[in-house]
Amino acid sequence: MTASSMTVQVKFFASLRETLGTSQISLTVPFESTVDMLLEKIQETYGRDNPLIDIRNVRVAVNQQIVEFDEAIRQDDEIAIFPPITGG
Amino acid sequence: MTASSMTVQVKFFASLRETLGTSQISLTVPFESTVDMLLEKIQETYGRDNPLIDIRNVRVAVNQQIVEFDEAIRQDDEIAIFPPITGG
Amino acid sequence: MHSVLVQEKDFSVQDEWIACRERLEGKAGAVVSFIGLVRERSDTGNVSSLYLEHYPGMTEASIERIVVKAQQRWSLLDVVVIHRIGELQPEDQIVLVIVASAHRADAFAACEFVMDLLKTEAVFWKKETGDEESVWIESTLDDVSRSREWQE
Amino acid sequence: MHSVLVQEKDFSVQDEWIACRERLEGKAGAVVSFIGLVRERSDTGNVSSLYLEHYPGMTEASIERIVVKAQQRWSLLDVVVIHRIGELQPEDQIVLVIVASAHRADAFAACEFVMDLLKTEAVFWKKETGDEESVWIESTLDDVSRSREWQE
Repeated sequence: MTASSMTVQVKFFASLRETLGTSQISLTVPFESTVDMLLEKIQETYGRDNPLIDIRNVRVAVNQQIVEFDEAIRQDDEIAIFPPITGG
Repeated sequence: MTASSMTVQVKFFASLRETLGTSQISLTVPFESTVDMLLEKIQETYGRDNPLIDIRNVRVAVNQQIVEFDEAIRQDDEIAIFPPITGG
Repeated sequence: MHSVLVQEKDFSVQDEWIACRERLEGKAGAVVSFIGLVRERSDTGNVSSLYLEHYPGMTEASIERIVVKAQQRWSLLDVVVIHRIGELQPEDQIVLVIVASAHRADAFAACEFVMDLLKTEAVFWKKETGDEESVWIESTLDDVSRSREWQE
Repeated sequence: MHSVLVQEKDFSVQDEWIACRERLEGKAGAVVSFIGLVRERSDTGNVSSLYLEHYPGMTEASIERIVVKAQQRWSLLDVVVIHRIGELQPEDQIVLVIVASAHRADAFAACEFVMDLLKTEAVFWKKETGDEESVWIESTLDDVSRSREWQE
């Protein structure tokens, strides 16, 4: 981690958690990254062809609020990536 | 009770029961009486001016089925007279 | 499958739910219950007690008819109705309706239907005792119109 | 007044009803409850188990939002929601919703509203295990349309 990057914790849920085989990872991304850039990084890490990481099929929450993909990410944000919810 | 008359049991409920001070009476009425004739007899017995025995405000059940006032009454019928039901 | 009881004694929601659940055998996804309670204030003022009178036999039959109508209209697995009679105080339980179905839409609609018809078609007479006097009460216009809506 | 719980352990309808009734203090005339159960057959076949995953914190907040919407829309005295998570078997209780109100129309509408929105807006993911395989399931179109109807 350099002065121009930050480490964020990313949680995965449901089918995404199963496919990736983990419920939480640490990722180092540049300062002033957006959700888009974070998803790009995850796709690079886990294989761009994995259909479950298709960004059209995932929802992203920052600090437990669903956000658009152009949302900026800050140090210490709680980031979660998951498939569409199915309800109770 | 003569050969041309019959004795029927009449039940009263709710406000009618309270006003008449009884929940059940025996009445002797002619054979082939109708509900109308029975109500007439009850009005004679308890006072024609008693508003609670106003036939417009009572419902009559014969054998636990609500009937019109021209319904015939037979020996051993279970007759009940009551104000409109208020539900549960 | 259904059961109808008219009784003076209180009912236990838990006992009824346990008995109902045993009859469902994994087919039900939705159970909607209604519990009616005596309110300490009615539209006319404070309520110190409520007296419910019934006509043994005819009252049970009038409730059975309502339940059968519900079963003909919706796909139901079980319907339980327990209605109390006699002298009741504020906060007392008056009525319990449990409707079980595979899906919740049927269970909600049928439970509301049974309650709306109980309010107008079940053979009961109610006397409310307030601070001073006792009054035999009548069906409210709201109850009558809610019940009619199901017939349209 | 309301409470929202998300938990692995089963709930007791009786315990929740007793606790709710104590909070009502004679003001409620109507209590509508919904109990959701795991069905042994779903639209896709036999169900041997159902797994519910949640996002601690966010799930509770999503349910709170639904309950607050109901309280803004209807006159309610108490709302209780208990939703289970983890591994469940057929016949298990999944969800309990209790809504208390002065009058039954509010209690019925609000309880159905809460259930309809729980089905689409509550943060849960469900995996159904059948005779052979496990599948993550999606919201049904019926659930989505029921939920939308409340917004019209």
